[in-house]
Amino acid sequence: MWFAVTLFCVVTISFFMMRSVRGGPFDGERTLDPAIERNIEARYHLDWPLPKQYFQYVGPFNLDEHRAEIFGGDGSKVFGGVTMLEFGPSFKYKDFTVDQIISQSLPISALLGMVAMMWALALGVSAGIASALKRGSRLDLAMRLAATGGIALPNFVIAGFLIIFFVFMIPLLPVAGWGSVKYMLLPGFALGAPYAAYIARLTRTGMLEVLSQDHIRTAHAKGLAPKTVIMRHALKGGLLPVVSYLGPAIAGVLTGSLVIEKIFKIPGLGTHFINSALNRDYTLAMGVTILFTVLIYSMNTIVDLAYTMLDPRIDLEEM
Amino acid sequence: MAPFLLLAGLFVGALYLASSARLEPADYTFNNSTEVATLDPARVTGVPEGRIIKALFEGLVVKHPRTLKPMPGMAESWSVSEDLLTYTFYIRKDAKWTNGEPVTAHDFVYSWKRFLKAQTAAEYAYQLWYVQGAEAYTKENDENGEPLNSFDTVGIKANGDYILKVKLKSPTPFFMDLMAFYPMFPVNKTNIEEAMARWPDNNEWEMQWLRPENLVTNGPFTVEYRRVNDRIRLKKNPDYWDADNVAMNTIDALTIEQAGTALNTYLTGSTHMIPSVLPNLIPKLMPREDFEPVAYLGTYFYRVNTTKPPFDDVRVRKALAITVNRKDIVEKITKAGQVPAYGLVPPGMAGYVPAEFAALDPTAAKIKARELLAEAGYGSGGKPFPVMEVHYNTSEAHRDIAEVVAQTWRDQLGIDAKLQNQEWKVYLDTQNNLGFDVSRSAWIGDYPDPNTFLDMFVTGGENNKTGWGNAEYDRLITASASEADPTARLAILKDAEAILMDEMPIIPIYFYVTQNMVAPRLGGFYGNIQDEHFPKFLYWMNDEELAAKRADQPGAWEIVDDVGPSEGLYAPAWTGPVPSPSNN
Amino acid sequence: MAKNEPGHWQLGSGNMEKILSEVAAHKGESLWQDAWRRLRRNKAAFYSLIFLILFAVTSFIAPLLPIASPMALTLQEEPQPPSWPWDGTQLETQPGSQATSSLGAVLNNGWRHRSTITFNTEGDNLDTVATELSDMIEEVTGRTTAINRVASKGDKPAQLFFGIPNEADDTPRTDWEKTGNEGKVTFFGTSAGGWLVLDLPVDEALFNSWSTVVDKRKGNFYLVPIEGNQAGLRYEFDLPHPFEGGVKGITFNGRNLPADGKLADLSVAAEASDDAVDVAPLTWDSPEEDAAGEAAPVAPKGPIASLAEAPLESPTIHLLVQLGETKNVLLDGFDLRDDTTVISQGDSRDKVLFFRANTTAKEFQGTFHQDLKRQLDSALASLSLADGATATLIEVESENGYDWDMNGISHLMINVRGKVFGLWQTGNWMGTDSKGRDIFSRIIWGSRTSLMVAFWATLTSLLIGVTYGAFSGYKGGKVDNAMMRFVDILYSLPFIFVVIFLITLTNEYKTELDEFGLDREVIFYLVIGAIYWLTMARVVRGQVLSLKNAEFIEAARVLGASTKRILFVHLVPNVLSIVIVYLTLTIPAVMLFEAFLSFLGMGIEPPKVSWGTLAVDGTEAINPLKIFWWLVFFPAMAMGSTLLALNILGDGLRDALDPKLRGKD
Amino acid sequence: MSAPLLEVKDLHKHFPIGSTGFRGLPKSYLHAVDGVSFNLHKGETLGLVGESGCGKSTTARAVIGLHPATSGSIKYEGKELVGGSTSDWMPYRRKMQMIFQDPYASLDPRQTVGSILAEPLKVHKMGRPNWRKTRTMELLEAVGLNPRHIHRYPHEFSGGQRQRIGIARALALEPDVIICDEPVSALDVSIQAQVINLLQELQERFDLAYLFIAHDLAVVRHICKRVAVMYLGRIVEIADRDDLFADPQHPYTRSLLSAIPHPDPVFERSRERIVLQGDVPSPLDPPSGCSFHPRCPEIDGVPKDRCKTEQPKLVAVAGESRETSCHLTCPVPAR
Repeated sequence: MWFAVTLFCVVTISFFMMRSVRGGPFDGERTLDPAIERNIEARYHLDWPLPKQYFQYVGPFNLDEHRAEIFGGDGSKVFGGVTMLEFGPSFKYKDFTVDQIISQSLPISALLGMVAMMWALALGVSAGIASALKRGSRLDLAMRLAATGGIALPNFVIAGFLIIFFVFMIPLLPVAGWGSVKYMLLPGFALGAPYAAYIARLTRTGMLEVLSQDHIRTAHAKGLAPKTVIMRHALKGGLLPVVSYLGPAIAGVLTGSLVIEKIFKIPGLGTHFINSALNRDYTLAMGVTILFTVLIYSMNTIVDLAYTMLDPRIDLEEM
Repeated sequence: MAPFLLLAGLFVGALYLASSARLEPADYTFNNSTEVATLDPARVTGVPEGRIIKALFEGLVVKHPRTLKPMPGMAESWSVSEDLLTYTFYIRKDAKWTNGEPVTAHDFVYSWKRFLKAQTAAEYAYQLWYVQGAEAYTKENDENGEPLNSFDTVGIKANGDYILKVKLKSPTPFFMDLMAFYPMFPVNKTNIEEAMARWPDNNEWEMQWLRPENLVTNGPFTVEYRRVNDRIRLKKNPDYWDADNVAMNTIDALTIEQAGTALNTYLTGSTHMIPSVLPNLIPKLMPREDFEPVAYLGTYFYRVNTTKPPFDDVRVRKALAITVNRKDIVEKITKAGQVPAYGLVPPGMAGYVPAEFAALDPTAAKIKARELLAEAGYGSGGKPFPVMEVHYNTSEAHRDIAEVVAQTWRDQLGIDAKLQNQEWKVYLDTQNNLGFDVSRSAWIGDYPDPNTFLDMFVTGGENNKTGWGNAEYDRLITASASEADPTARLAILKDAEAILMDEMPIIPIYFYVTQNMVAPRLGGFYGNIQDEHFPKFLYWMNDEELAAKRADQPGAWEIVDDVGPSEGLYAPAWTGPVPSPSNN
Repeated sequence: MAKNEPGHWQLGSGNMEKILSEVAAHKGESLWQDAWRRLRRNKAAFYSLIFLILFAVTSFIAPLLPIASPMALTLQEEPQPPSWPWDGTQLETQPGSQATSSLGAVLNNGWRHRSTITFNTEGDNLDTVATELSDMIEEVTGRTTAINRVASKGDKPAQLFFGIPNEADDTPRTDWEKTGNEGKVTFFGTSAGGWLVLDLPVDEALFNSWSTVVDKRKGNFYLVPIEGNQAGLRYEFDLPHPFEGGVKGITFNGRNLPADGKLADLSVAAEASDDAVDVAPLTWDSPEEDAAGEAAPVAPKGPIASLAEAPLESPTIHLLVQLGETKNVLLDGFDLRDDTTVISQGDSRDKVLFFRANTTAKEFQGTFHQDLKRQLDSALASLSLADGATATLIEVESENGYDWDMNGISHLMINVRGKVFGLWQTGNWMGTDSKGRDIFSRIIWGSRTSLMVAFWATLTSLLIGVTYGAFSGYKGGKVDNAMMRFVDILYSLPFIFVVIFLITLTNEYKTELDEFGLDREVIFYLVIGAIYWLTMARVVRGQVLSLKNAEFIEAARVLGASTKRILFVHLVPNVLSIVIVYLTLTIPAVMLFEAFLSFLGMGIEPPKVSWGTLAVDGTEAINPLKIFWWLVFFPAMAMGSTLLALNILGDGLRDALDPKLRGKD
Repeated sequence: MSAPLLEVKDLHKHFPIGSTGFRGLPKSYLHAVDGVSFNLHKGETLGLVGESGCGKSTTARAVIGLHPATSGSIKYEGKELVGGSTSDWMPYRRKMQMIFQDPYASLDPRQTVGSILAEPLKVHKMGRPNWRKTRTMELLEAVGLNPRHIHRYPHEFSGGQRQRIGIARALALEPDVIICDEPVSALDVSIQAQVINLLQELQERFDLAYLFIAHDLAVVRHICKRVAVMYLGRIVEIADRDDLFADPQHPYTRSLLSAIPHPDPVFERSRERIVLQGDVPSPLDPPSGCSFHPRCPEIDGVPKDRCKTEQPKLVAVAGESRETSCHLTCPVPAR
């Protein structure tokens, strides 16, 4: 129920906000002849009053009585609207509907995101634990330096150096594109690096917090092996902040990979987030916004569930 | 641990899925810079779209890769009447659509009717308005958008299946260039009508007929595969009339927006042609044999808002215009050998002598400009010059030039010039609403004729965007359209340009050059003023030809790695003399 | 029982005062004192703190530092690597050398400049004095002034505002033309004193005069080699020779001749061009002219060839003259030494001051004022005023304007910089970008923007995010759900549209917002903050959820503590460690986000600079053909070291604030 | 007998599960406290015993207002508290205080002992800061801690000392009733005795009434005057300590008491112990009728229909100050 309300608010606010922003999808370097412009607008209903466009977009209504006469077809059904999961035709990529674009690029982004998150979790959690256990040691310092590097260096810089090193100096990996696993390693790493750094920091902090708590002392006192204490007791509590971070992080990885996608020329979703807005491709922008909302919402729900799993102090009923 | 295992499982599965479907590398891969808006020839405008459409469809003529002279395409031959008003095209009889239908004159009538009809919303429709009755056909519509005029009023007639007669409004010397221009390419009627019948709902046919599996083409290639923001894979069309002379079996058009990435792919050999490079690297690239900028039919200029004081004063505009140090800009910023512009029309139009204003050295320009400003009542003893904004859209190159220009005005004229950077669509909106003082602009010519630049600035023209208007100028542009004598016509256009440069609603900065990086072995790709490269002519040179080519080029040029098959891929027949059109 | 009456149970032994004083004596430290002590002992954190403070100070005093201009353009083909050795440069570096852009360039490109002369006079002499002063200025600057009288403004001392040139550049006339606003003089005065506001541009006339002088005097021209292989134009006047050095560049009929081309080239060119253009109808708009002669120094066409025998009646010849060793034209100018000559053309508009200056001046502004004061003083003293009245100069002040909206403190710092460092400035220790701007300077100036962004965004995310998240988590249930859904909604809105929307909105209400002191920059910062508090809220809420059922929170509730108290006394301090960590993570993210927005054209405008824009500029620096490493390395180092320090400090702070670690350092 | 200080009648506390219809779970309720009634008189100690999860702590939290009661009535000196707003509760916060089970979790780790103890005074705006400070130290002394330690943090104290701090905090407001939620169960046995003694000492000194929750019957026997036995959210038997321990009436009470080891090893060996079968049923889905019937040893595995269907009421046993709820042992309600 909350989800529907959230989605509705997002759709409504985004819709009207997009339309109120200056510039239109068909503005170009060359100004169009009025007769042509009128027809383009008619094709995409942009000549309608905004509320009518909104209802048409939300659907499922057919508010377009004359369309069939003009453009052919029987006009029985005009794009079904969001409620029918039809996001309409893209304004910019005229040969595709938004659904097609998303279904083409989402799996790619998901895969890339997964590679990135694997990198990030593997590097981040292990570095974080090591760093927390050897607190104050050189290892700790080195980890923290690396983590700071990961956060401070923009990922396009990291990507640039990776390319120079692994493509030009040691020709191991392909420079750009999408295909087999070896195409995913560099972009996955570059995309995951900042997240790895974040996760390392969060793990370290969480672990330190937990390690100083009494139940860990108790566990040690019970004579449990240090490894068991860490894996069974400390990790559970120590990863809480990481878990809460993972929700937005996964959504971010899926959708915020614009720069990496551009550098490695990956036909993913991230590009659409920015470009649809810049192109004023309203339908595509709405589509990715809705997708993002769903992602964020489901990720956060999963995080909440994971929270209760990891920390029994949180009552589900209170949430 | 369980979630981790689950994740790992998913991951492995996904990797497996991803590693399955893969494409073999194409014979020729190039960067098309951006995703194409559509494959429908009637509805495109952009250069990237043009690159694809030129491979998929073929118009009446194609252009010779080196000289850009029209060569037979769908038209085997053509003739022009004495009064230069009637063109007769003889369609070749061996041309076929990929669905097996022959290409006929009716296809052109159908396509052009569709093209001109306002409901198609062809942004380039005005390119065919040189044809009698065409403009009225597009513009005069009933309230439902249906044309008021019958298509019979338009001077496009099929005379039998294989003769197409086109009657023009007035002599149009560049009409044959237009015939090789991709929006004029024909589309298949059956293709569209079948789609309309199959997908009546949602007007889905508009997309469906362009799907790779449905699209019917008549050009040297067909679409094999398409993924948004990734690539278009083109496959050689075996039914193409000149298929024997098409070398490449597959072509990949990539959509790399990042110049750095494009360069990386080029340097690793995964692309063979990229259309732009990083400005910072141009000094490094200039000596290389694979980077050879040539003049391009485009002008980079600043629009001045002539409706807004103080820019309504021609002296102010002149003062601003003469102070800009174009030499510095082309040498230190754009760096690829761009030509400083003192007029609107780029050099290289046959027979046209551009009307330019006098270039002054910085000191002289400063003195002169200050005098002009003083005359206009600004500067010492006059009003203070208001704070002005230099408006540009987000892009590093534009920002660099704007910074230099603004600094010049600050230093030389004491004008407080600020920068105003806007995101592309907002920028266009600002420009259309004349919400700027001075705004960056550029114009790429559609055909090699001064008219493509000059008709922009007629009073109230859609692309004028300066608020400027001049009756004499309008008269000259109109007069040039009906002038049959080419020399006289160009003289008229020159007079018009002279008015423009006298009134200065625009400040020309430089003329473009092409910035293609082309694999040395790639044949059939010549730098030309329209940067026009028909894919049907492309081939790979074999070692001897490459060696011969290198022997010809200046010794100072750096030899670079020559990717591509060393045995070459077809030496084409068209390298001989250009077949001259029969001109009775 | 009265409501707030203290307890009436008899507890304890009753000698608590004594113990209290005893305890107070050995109380040790408060949490904060203790934290500070422990922070100080934690070397890494302490040094990080010092580093950050130093850095913030450096960023604040950027105008004071003798660094190159962050925005003066010196166009060059490629970015230049760091210059070694790392010594400073002086203003006198040869023109055209890419090594530096001078302080002069800083000033030329940014700072403008106005001075005020305050003086007092008695009797009805204000008019005389003002006229005299303006004449004086006219004389030394070659400017014409016009005085408008305006009604009195009371008995304040008279003030004379006028523009002055900054200092001499290697092209001496440029600075003269740079300054000032309008040739408008406003005069407020009474017999007892008043205001004289004289606001004049110090531009244009000099150059015009040059041409006029040359034109009218009709000196003899000939080409000579100057200093080895430099070609120049010498001329003879029947006036005292006003300058030494050489001709830097000449303009002949509006055509630039190469200023530093080799003589050989010129003569070759002269011989080669038999088809010399006839000089007769030499006008500005000569149609034969084009840029070709300028662009290609090896093949200059006619005019150069004809230069040697250029007829004297050639209408316009403009000379740009290099003043030898000139360092500070003004200083010498005001000294009015023997070798400085004023050439007067009779027409006041053409008054020109020619300088010959051999001294190397150290100061440019401070001394200038002193000198000016002295000059004006003596000018006033020499006036013969009616009724034995006197006119005394009170103060000469200078005021700077800057293209960046700089506040008074920055102006002050600029002035101090001039006094302390004179014309000295650092070299390009970190290289330059492709437009010749010093990376070092850009990093320092850029830190101002970036730190501001970080500060505002952090503040917003702290204030809103922590409060919102803690409240939502603590309240739980429906409230929490609704509040978190609101966050979700905000989080899901496409931020580009939000940003464009807000920017459009703020542009529309620009004037209204200005009244509240909110300019676009501040709004920009707030927009970023508004995006970043969302994550903070979620994180804090998650922590609070796990804390709120802890017994100590229940205990507080049993005591009747208010929600506010529970939130801020119990919950927030206990989530502080995670908040601090998140902040240290947010700051870099915010900085990069600023870069991203700038990249999309929604951020700060050039010539302002931020670390984000530096990072974006560095994107192209890494490529397989040539790595301009300094464009990436130094900005990344600056950012990295700052963030590392922030992280270490954050960790240290967290440890220091954790009572469990108390005494266990 | 004087009017009770605290009067709890038919207290219910239900926790909704899947309260918002969240993630499609059906809406259901956990009946943590299901009709609890008892009285507490001034100076008296009422013990509340039962297995973990039987609703003892929830009862305590409902009585003190931490979990607002779902229904029923809590009267303090005749004033109804259920349904009262925060400000309604405020005066009674000074009358009723609570000591928590876990001395490690009940003290804010980021506050000094001084500020922990001063907090109640501050919240209720009692006294001036200086007075508060000395009061804090007096409180520390009163619970047997060194008043010099007010600047220390909780983690610097041992468990027993921390619990003393918790007691001092409860005392700060000079309450009449203190609810002790298993105050010693987290402590070592040796410390337990000290804390119990301290509680008794304080009770005498300040005439406190304790609602003493424990699962350790020995402790209850030691400190309580009256004892209530809870099973699955209900009180099954409530009686004076001596009566209860001497002659438990409810089968559950009997089984509980039989678990107390006897100090005499001979007796201990021969003693009959009642071992309950099965687990405690889920409070989400309590058995019908008498909630104890599935485990009741008295009915020999053949539950009477009445036990299965009818919920027994808590009825006073004739002649005793005892109430019990069992169809078997108390078939005739005393009237």
